[in-house]
Amino acid sequence: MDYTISSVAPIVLLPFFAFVINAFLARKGGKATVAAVFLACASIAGSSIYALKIFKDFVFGNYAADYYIHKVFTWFDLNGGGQEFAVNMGIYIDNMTAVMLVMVTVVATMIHIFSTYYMHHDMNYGRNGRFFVYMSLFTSAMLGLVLSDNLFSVFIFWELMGFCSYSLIGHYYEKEKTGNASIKAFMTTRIGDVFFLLGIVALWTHIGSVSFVDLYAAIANGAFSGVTVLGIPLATFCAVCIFLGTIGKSAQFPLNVWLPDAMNGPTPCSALIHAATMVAAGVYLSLRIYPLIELGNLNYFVACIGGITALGAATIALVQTDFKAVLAFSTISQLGYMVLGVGVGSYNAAFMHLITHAIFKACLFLAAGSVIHSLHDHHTHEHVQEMPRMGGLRHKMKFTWFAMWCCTLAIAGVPFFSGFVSKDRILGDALVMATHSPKWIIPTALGFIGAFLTAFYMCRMMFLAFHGKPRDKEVYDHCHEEHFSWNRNLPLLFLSVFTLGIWFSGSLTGQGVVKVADAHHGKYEWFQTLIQKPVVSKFTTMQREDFSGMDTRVKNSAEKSHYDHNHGLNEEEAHHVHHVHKIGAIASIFIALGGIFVAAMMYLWNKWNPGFWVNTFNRYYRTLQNKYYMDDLYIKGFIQGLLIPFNNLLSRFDMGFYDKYVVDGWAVVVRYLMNVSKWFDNLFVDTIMVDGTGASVRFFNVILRTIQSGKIQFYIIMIILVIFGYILAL
Amino acid sequence: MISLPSYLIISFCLFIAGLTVMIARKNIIAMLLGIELILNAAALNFAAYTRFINQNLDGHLMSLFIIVIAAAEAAVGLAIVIRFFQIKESIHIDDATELQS
Amino acid sequence: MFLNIMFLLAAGATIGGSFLTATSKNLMHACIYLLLTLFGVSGLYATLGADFLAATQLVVYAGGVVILMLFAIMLTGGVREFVNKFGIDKVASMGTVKTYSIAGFMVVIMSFVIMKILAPIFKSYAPGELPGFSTTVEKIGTLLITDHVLAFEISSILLLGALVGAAVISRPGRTR
Amino acid sequence: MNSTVVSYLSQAPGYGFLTSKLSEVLGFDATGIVNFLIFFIVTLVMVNIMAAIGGLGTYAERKISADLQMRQGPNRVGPFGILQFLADGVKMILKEDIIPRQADKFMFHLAPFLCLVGVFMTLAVLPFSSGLALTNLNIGVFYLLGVSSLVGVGIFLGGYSSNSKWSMLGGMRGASQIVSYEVPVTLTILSVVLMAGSLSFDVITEAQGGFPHEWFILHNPFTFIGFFVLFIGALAETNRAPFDLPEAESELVSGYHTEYSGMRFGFFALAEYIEVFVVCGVCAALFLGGYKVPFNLGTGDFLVKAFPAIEPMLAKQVGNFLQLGAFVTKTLALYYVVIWIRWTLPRLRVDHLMVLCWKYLTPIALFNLVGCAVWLYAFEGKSIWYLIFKSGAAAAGAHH
Amino acid sequence: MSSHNLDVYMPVLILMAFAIIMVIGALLVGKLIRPSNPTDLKLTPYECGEEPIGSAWSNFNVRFYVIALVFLIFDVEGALMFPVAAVFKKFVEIGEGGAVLASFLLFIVVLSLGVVYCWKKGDLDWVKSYQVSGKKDK
Repeated sequence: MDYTISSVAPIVLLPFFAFVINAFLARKGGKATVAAVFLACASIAGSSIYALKIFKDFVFGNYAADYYIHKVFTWFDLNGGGQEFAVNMGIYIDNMTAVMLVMVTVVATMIHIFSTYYMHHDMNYGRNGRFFVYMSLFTSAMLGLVLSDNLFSVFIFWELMGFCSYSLIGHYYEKEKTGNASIKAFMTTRIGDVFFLLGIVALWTHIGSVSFVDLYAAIANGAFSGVTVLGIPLATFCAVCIFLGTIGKSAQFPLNVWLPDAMNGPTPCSALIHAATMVAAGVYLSLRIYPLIELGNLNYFVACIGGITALGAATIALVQTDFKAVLAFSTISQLGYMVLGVGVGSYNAAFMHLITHAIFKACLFLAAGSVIHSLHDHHTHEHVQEMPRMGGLRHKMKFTWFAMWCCTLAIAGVPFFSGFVSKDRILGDALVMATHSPKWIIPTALGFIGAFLTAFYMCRMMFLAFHGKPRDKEVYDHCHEEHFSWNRNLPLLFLSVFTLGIWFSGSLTGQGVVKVADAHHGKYEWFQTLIQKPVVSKFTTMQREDFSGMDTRVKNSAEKSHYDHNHGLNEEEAHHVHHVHKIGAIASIFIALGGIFVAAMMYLWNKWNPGFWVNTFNRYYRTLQNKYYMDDLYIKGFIQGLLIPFNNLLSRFDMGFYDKYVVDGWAVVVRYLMNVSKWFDNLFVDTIMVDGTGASVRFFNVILRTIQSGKIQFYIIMIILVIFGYILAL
Repeated sequence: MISLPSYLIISFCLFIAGLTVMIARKNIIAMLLGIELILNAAALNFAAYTRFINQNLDGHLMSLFIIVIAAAEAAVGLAIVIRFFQIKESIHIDDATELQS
Repeated sequence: MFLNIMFLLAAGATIGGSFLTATSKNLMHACIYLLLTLFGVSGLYATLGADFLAATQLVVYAGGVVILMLFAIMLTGGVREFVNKFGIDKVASMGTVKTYSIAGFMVVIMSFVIMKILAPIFKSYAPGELPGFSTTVEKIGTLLITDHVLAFEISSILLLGALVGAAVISRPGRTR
Repeated sequence: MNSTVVSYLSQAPGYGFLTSKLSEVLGFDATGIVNFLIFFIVTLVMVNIMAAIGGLGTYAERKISADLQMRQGPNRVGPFGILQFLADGVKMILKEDIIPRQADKFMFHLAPFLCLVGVFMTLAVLPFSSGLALTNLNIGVFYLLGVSSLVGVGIFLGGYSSNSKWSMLGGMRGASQIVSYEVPVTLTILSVVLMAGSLSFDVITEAQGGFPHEWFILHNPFTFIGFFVLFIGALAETNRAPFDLPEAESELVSGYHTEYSGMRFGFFALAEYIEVFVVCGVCAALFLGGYKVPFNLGTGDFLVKAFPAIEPMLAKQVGNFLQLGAFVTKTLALYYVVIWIRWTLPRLRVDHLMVLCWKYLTPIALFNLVGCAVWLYAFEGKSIWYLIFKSGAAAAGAHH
Repeated sequence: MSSHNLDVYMPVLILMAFAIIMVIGALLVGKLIRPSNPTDLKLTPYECGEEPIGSAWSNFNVRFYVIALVFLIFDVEGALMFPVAAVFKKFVEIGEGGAVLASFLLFIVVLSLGVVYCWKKGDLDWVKSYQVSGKKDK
């Protein structure tokens, strides 16, 4: 199996072509818009076919688990200062890429299909065509990021995604708070991106290349040892900077304020961008640079960020009443879990949680979208998203109810669901670290408490929205009955099927359905067998392969690497790890069930009165409702304290100096020049040039007129004579 | 007998016939026939050189595209002729004296 | 042996057909002679080992172009030019002294030209050992999607333009 | 991959002997002459058989129609009236040959030639068996398309030249109908070529198997639709009912051969019947496995296994006869279906004809083409049965 | 890709010759034995007994031309697609199928655009072609 550009490029190019075409087509409205929508769906479905082929080749083909394909072409080469200074672009495909490709394409396809249902109103005005345009662009950018082999192209696609998210959040631009939300999201992520770029530049200057392969090779060769930037070791510096990019993109603790406001966009774009793919891209990046994080021993920092985010977002989610806000905060908290997994070094589990979370969170958002769309009041055009006004909706919308319960159980970490499989292994690894050194107890504890709260608030949302008595009668009444419309329910049901744990790995006993054969050692779950930490010692040489060239490595002899039960630990270590994992699993099971039970006591059976708790801890309640006053802090401290005075200073300089002297002075000069040119014009141009041209034309047309008789045959004869003369003249 | 010059002479005769038709006929469709003959002569030359001079098949591809272009040209040209006939009630070449009907 | 016979037949068909095409008064007959010429050319392709070109010649010309020509001739009043509907001066004929003189003139000129071009070739042409015939379809297909893929796609665009343009032009009832 | 009947017979012991003898006698290499003789003889035989089949086609048509309409049909001449077609031929030769005064004489003579030449030239590539294909061009399918389009020209000229209104209309209809239905036929054949990866009938047939599930018609859903598109298109290209617009007796008196009489008319009819046989053969070769016989009996190896002493050429011969039987059986079955359709379905109206071609068959054929391409790319050209079996095996837990 | 000599074209010529010989022979044989007494009435074209008025070679409907036009375009596209189709399988086998599939499908799409256009403009439907061209905005 070897890929050239031809078999990989369509994955990115199909949605991109759809974007290019729809950019002209989609705003026309009417049939053109419908065609544009169809084109968007078809293109992403087509690229999913290609992605599935790559997935099949990688996962079921008989190749080593660390087999990868790396093809490079030189984008531009500016030979600065004698040293070779080329910017290379390329593709890097390994098992992680293959799985990621399939996840992105399939989820995006489902969400596109759902969007045809959700965005169907005022489709004819073509404004929702714009939505599909940006969705296509976003999808192609995300796929390009997944496929790209170096941090620089990652950064390009990263910014492209940021732009798409900006314009999709601002889709209903006539509302003021929507516009503000989009600007907020853009600006907040910029902070992270600046640092990301800084990290890239630092790597470039010291290593000379930014591709992952070269990065691993440099780590293996010890190129980082002893190099320092501003007194900080290079590895730490780069890792921190790039990880700050991750923090900005996947809304980790200090920069998490943009994601809740991002929910002002249409729900499908929240599902695709702010739940499934873009925010996960940050975690994907930090997984790609994981050896760098390890080298700069940032694990504890990363883990603490993740834990704090997980717990903080979960606590905020406790008190939200908006339907989508709860999901937004749960997204932040789940991303926190992934980052925690990265921190505690459970590479496999973090990536698995990325995939599982992408699937069930996309499904959750789609379900929320279908709820909101059914509650949408076509006369007042108000979006009913407040949970207190819902309730008892399960009688009206059965499919949504079912799909949402599947995903809720998954995210709450109930056994036999995908969320449990991944989250439990993250927490288990965290627990292992905690048993090693006490300082790791803090992130571990944060993670476990967060797990409890997750189960609680998700079930609270379910009970409030779908169970019990309908609280707001007229909302309940004009909620239309749900029938099986395929473009609404097919994505829900399809995605909710994949919230089961058996697809990914053994739920409790380690017996999944999808297995890959190891030539010698029987069959194992594909996920644990295939996704491995990059072993940097394999990348000792920086090797490039041309796009056209076929892969030279011997692949037939390569086979699935032996699935190591002990994950490279010695015997009693492995036994210890298994033991702790058991404990963690049992603990998280009880925690999840406990959270569900408490939620049920409060909101289903109404045994315990939530109001009592609210009154008791009133101050904390308000703190939570105001999201720890983080927005106010940023606005007061950062913007009003820092940016606005600076802005005034600049304006004063502009008025006082620039306008007065530079602009007006230039005007005077121009007046003088104009006089000169006027004189020149009158004298020279008019008299000589213009009239002279006329005269010459009049002279020549007298001659040329004679040749042009209207007869074609005459022309042909002329041509022949000319050719004749030409050849005789040769 | 089968050699490059013979093929070239044949295509030369084709070309001359087509040229004569194009020059001497006043009927537009007849002139289109002449064009077809000329294009065939060119394509035949390409094939002959491919066979006798260098054996790579780009010449065949050239002939293939010549055939394609000839077909397109015939389609459009005949359509124009038909339009012209509907307007002018004639397909005489010298009746095409105006740029618009 | 057989190759020579085939070549002679094809060459005869080509030259005779082209001559008759040029000289026949009746447009329909001219069209049929054109068909004969095209058959001869496809036979010549076959003798050159270009089997795919020969078949393409048959399909495109015999199937498409000639039928189109016949339809167009019928559509523009067929051979009614004899009927003298358009006035005597518009009879399309080859018979006059003028036309033959033009043709002879052309022949002289072109033969000069061709001799000028071809003389070096004829002089320097040494019939070497020709390779055996082999099928060209696979090679042509490979070239079409590797080296000449752009021409392949652009020709589709060209044909699309031809189709749309011709359909628009020949659509009835736009004026008059 | 160049299995003409000569290259087949040249394996026989007599061939070398004959060649060497003739070379001695004539003094130069006589291979070409021997090849020419073989070709000449085989072609002569085949042309006569084809003429007989054309004649018998009329007889079969009348018999089958009589059968469908519960009549007797021809039963006077010969046993069961089987010699009827000879009587018809004799009658046609004896009829007076009338050429209308204001007809275009040259083309009036030319039209039957074109039809008959077009039909006969298609016989050259028809694969009767692995040995008995007259010639096996590498461009077989494409050659067939090109040559068969001569018939359209012939019909048009036949209609045009006899300067009569009925003939004119018939010829016009015939030509436009034939060219229209050539489009879906071409696209469908293209999808088959896609599946087999070659244009030569030999390869296309060898790409299929003896059993129905190995035929292209059951290869995947698209080819299954494609077969019917091809069959309908073939019906229309041969002007058979329900597409016999050009010779619609009830509207145009007899269509493009209204003015033709005697043997000239006979040639039109003969060409039509032979062409029906040819297109049935093409359908069989492209979609129904052609001359393939189950269990590879066609190669004759089973005889060699059974009696090792047997002459290998003889074994091959037996296999060839089996293959010939298979091919002719499939073809004649389709022939019967054609006649059956003719006497079952009413004639279409001309606008219905065009609508059927351009708005149903052509889009379906395009869809098939795209579907076949995607299928070939997605499943590496595996047939649907293979996929089902593999998935079943995978579900049963077989190793991947 | 096997090499072959041109004997494969022999049967084609032989068949062509046979067809011509067959017609000529039959007509010659017929000429000896068949009667030939043409009368004035026999030689007029048959129009169900009516007296034929004028020549049949009058110009006819333009829709025939449009149909032949679309056919010609399809024919040429087919001629271009056949070799690609013939090698498509080999390219799939060496794993290069993606690009070939893409270009092939692009070709087919561009081809079908023309048909869609003619369909929409009503050039393909036999009866209404005049009315439709009259009012395109229907």
